[in-house]
Amino acid sequence: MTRENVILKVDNLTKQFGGVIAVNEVSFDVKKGEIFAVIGPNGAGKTTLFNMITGVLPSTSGQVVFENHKLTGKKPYQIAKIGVTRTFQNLEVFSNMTVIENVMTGAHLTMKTNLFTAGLRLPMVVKEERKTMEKAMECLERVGIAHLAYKMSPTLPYGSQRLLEIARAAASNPKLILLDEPMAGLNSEESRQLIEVILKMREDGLTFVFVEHDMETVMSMSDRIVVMDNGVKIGEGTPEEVYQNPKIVAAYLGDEEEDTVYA
Amino acid sequence: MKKLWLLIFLLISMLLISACNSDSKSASGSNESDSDTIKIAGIFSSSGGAAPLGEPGLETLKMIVKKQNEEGGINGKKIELVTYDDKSDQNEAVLAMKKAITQDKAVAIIGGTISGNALAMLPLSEQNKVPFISTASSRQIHQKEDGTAREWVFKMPQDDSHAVEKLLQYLKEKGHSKVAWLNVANSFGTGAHAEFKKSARKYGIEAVIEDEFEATVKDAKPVLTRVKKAKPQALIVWGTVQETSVVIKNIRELAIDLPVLGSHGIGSQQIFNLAGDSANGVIFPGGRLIVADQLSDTDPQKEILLNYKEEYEKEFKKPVSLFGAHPWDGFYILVKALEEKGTDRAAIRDYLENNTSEFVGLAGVFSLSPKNHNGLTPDSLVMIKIENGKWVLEE
Amino acid sequence: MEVHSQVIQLLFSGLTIGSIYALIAIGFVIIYNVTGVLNLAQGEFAMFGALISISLINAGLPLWAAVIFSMLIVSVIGALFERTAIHPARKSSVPTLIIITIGCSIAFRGIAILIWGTQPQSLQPFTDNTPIKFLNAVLLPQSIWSIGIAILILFAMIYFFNKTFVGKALTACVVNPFAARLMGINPEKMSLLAISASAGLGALAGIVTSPISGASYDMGMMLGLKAFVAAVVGGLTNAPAAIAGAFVIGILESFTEGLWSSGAKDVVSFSMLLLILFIKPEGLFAKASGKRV
Amino acid sequence: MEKKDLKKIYHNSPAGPIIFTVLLFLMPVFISSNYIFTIFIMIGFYALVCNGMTMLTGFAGQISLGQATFYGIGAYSSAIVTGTYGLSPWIGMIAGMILGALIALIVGIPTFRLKGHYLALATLGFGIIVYTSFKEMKDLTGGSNGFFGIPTINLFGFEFNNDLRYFYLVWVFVMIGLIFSRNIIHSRIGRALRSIEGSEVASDAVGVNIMNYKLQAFMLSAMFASLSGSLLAHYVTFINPELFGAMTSIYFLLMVIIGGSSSIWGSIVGAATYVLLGEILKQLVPMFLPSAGGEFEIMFFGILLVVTLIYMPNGLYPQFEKLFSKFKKKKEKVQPPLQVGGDRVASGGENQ
Repeated sequence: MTRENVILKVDNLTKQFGGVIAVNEVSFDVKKGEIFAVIGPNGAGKTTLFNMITGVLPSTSGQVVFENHKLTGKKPYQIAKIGVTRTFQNLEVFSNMTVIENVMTGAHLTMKTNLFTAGLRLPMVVKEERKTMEKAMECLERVGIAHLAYKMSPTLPYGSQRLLEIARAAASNPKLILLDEPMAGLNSEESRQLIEVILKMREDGLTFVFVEHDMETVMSMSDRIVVMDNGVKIGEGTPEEVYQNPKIVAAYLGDEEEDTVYA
Repeated sequence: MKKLWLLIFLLISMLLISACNSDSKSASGSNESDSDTIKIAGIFSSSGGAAPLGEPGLETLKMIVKKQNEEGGINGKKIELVTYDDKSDQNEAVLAMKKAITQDKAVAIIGGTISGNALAMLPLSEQNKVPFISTASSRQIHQKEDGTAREWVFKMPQDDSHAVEKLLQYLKEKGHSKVAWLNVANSFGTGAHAEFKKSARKYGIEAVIEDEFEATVKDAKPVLTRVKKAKPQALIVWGTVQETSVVIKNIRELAIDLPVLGSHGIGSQQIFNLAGDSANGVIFPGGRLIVADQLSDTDPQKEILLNYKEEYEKEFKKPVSLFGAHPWDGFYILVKALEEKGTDRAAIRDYLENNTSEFVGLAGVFSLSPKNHNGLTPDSLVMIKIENGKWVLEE
Repeated sequence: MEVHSQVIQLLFSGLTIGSIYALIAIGFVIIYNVTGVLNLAQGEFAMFGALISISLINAGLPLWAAVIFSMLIVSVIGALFERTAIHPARKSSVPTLIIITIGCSIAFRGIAILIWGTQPQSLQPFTDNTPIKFLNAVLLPQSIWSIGIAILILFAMIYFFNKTFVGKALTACVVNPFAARLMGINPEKMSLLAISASAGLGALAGIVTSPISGASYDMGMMLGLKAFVAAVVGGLTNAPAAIAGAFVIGILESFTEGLWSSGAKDVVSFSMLLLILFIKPEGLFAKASGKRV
Repeated sequence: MEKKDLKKIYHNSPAGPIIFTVLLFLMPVFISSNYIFTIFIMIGFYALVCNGMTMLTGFAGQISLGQATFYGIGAYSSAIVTGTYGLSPWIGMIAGMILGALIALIVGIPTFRLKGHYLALATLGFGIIVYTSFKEMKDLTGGSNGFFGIPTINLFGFEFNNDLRYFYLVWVFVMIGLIFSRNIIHSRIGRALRSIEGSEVASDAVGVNIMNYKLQAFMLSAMFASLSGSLLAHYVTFINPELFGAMTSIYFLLMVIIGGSSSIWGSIVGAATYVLLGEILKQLVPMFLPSAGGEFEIMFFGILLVVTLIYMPNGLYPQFEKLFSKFKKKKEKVQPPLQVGGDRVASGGENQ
């Protein structure tokens, strides 16, 4: 693992809620162009970890460095500016907008219009709007829902809304996208479509970190995996390595997959 | 959906109809034949916060217009009275004024119950050159900043300065040179306060403490503790009925044993209900109306005061109020002008200004001039004392 | 007047005003805690209470009966208010609900004008109102009534929420509506109960005030706003904190007026509101663990 | 594809607004009643204030209970600049707008730091403080006596001294204001504002500085209100603090809600409904209830407000839009209701 390749460095990140330690000194590195997964049973602290990386939650100690920028202590919108954006587990599309507007909002940071130029609708504003619109269309095409561009976003099926969130995240020209349980609630056809989209976008140079507990997806898609349990990192490696690590299998399968295995 | 359209259509057409026909609650019946009637508009705050002041005014005006018409109108023409309620709201007052001038084409306008409204209305009368006889009291209404008279505006009630000066005269006679001044924090109070500051020195009177209380005052004892500390010889409480009652009650409760003087704004029966026994001994400058029966027979106003009182009380079954008197004065001053000059607004204005002298009205004896569009003096007021639910002339 | 007697006098005035704010503020807090609604129509309940009791007394009822009946009537008004305005919109956002209560408050005022007109009315003091001298300052029996009732209600509240089943049920609804429902407590019924009870308390505040400052259709707004300031300053999450806040505001206003200027009174109390909102939004006396806000 | 596509998102067919504008501006040809003009001028003043508030309430999801403060700041700025110092009304207007925006900034910064519905409470308190200041700063404002002698507006020697002229002046401002707002909504800024309402966490994640945008919307609304106040001052030429009290703020909010805060056109609908309904009630109610006195019509407004919020949370404007689209066979585009902040904020507040 060469140092130059590391794009995101999570260093001893810890979160304490009152007396409970939700995430305990977790460290890992993500390399450029990687699809990196964080797995673990419910309550392992995955989402908390995510929220700390994206600035939604302040961390108790430790730090996150993205390229040369320290993310710790920054607000989500500042982190987005640096090039890290995310999707949400419980879908957070802008329900008061059309699909294309959602994606254009995603391109917020790539635009310059301010209150007054917008109000006066100067020619540069119109030009920028057109450019953004084209770009938003491209993003929609990439995820394959361009035909739904002018629908109000809540009218879309669940799977398409997820794709929309990814298109929206991609519109800001990020370097890294964090996906919070992207497969939750999707049927197998939709999952397949989503995996395709992510793999395609990785080819365009994007890096992905995602939290997931759908093992199939994780194994088929990710390059490397970090496994968490009870707030602690219990292992790291390629899917094969993780599968072969008895400690991980015990912790993970023992907790999470128990029902499914014995049902 | 059709219903909504229909509703909107209905509402708009109603508005247009009402706008075009104007809300003419005419005292006489005739409507369209302009030449047969003389149109006068009355704009009063017959509702809202100033309703206790505006309502008697409106009632009086309606009553005397009816009477005048029954007696043959003016030179054979009936008077058509159009009335509006400004709801004690400045915007409403401006709208009503506009309607009266442009839709009703009233020859003259009487009203503007409170100073704020009258002040908002008068630019319209100046612009449109319509005589406006105000029944609100601020001096600014008839006088510009530089002291000259506003061309088209006349004002019937005494100036604040008249009431304040009458009060100061009284204090001087009684030898109270150190007084406490409290006024309500609205235009009624602050206007008088300015007059007080201007004239007090002239009468050798000094305020040892000056402060305000709110119109919604609940407990004035905190202010009064400071008043008590300043050790004045008399206490002036300048407000209208409701807030003055609270303050007077508090004065009695704190056992501040000093002469209490009020404003001309408390000359209403309500003070007896609201302040009860606390009001006993309060002295204020007021119009002669409420003590008409106590006036000496030589008083030129006595007869008309008693007549008005009798008529009003017979018609409306309630005691007269000073605020009803101002439209009376305005109307009869106007009637004289209409009799002489017909309906030419400019001629009416000139007549009002130049030919009204020694007019004996309810509020006092008016002598208007190009310089003075009020024409009253402090002597149009008398000092009145409250004693056990009665007004007593204090001389 | 000596300085210390002036201070005592100001304290008495502050406590009197504070006790009136307190009675209304309790209503705020109960409604806020049970339903999450900031009820800006709370002051209008006081107005209704005052005017209805005056009408009843003028109709010949004795004082105690008038007080009880007007509290009952206002509670019914409160219940109607809950059923027709709050309940149908209970799923709306918080600001929507706030605006609904504003709408109701102006509608209430309109209704009051239609019934009682705009003339102010007054009520005789509950008992003989000869001032009581205390260290050169005076205290009115009516003030004692007012302060006493506020303190009584304070203890009643503490007892009610900690010792009675309904009180505990109300608290449960605040802490966890879902669990409350599982335990057979119906939060919707609790909302109805909370709002009518607050309306009744508001009415009592209005009745106590009217011998002091008279009653009129527009008295509710300022009373309601001040009580609201008091509740926020003390802490919206619990009644004792709000009552403490009410006395703080009352005393603050009285001292501002007595030592500085009456014009500054409103400025001081509303500045206090802003200050608290910005610096300690959970209120001066609320425990930091307060769930709401 | 490019040109057409932008229109596809914001299919703002200009037909409706143009017809409205033409009809409005031609109105004086058919009607020459100063009373009607005055009513429309009033509607214009209110529409301008509501326009700014719509941006704040409908698009940034914040509620102001103190908009009359800024209305008053505009009016007094104009009064003092022109009346006391004799400067041009246009300077007064601009000074008022700048002052309004600055004050909004000062109130906004601490307020927007907090989550939830604090703006409503802070503006309520602040409104009363400013109202009291108007009354107390007697040297500057004339106190409760009011400020007298504000000159009329003069543009290159053309006096706006009668109702007809002022009607045009006000409505030109209203139209410019509407176009300005519409442009903002159909741009990056508008999307950023609406995204806050749509989902605050997602908005944050795509890089929208939420506090900054709420602040901008608040400042903009303050400037609109201030401008309207300036126009009012020059129209009535006399102002006093009573015009800018808490009730006025509440009426503004009422207009915005009744008109519908999801579209800027709602501001005109709301203002017109308020003024016209008020006029009609004034005529009608005394016919049925002769004893009714006072501002009894607030009862109807209060009920209307509550009914609107419960049964028509989008306000009246979408109803108009539906009617219009019946004729024009427009695409479906009804904005979701006034889901102002509240719930969303709560669900997004994971860090509490």
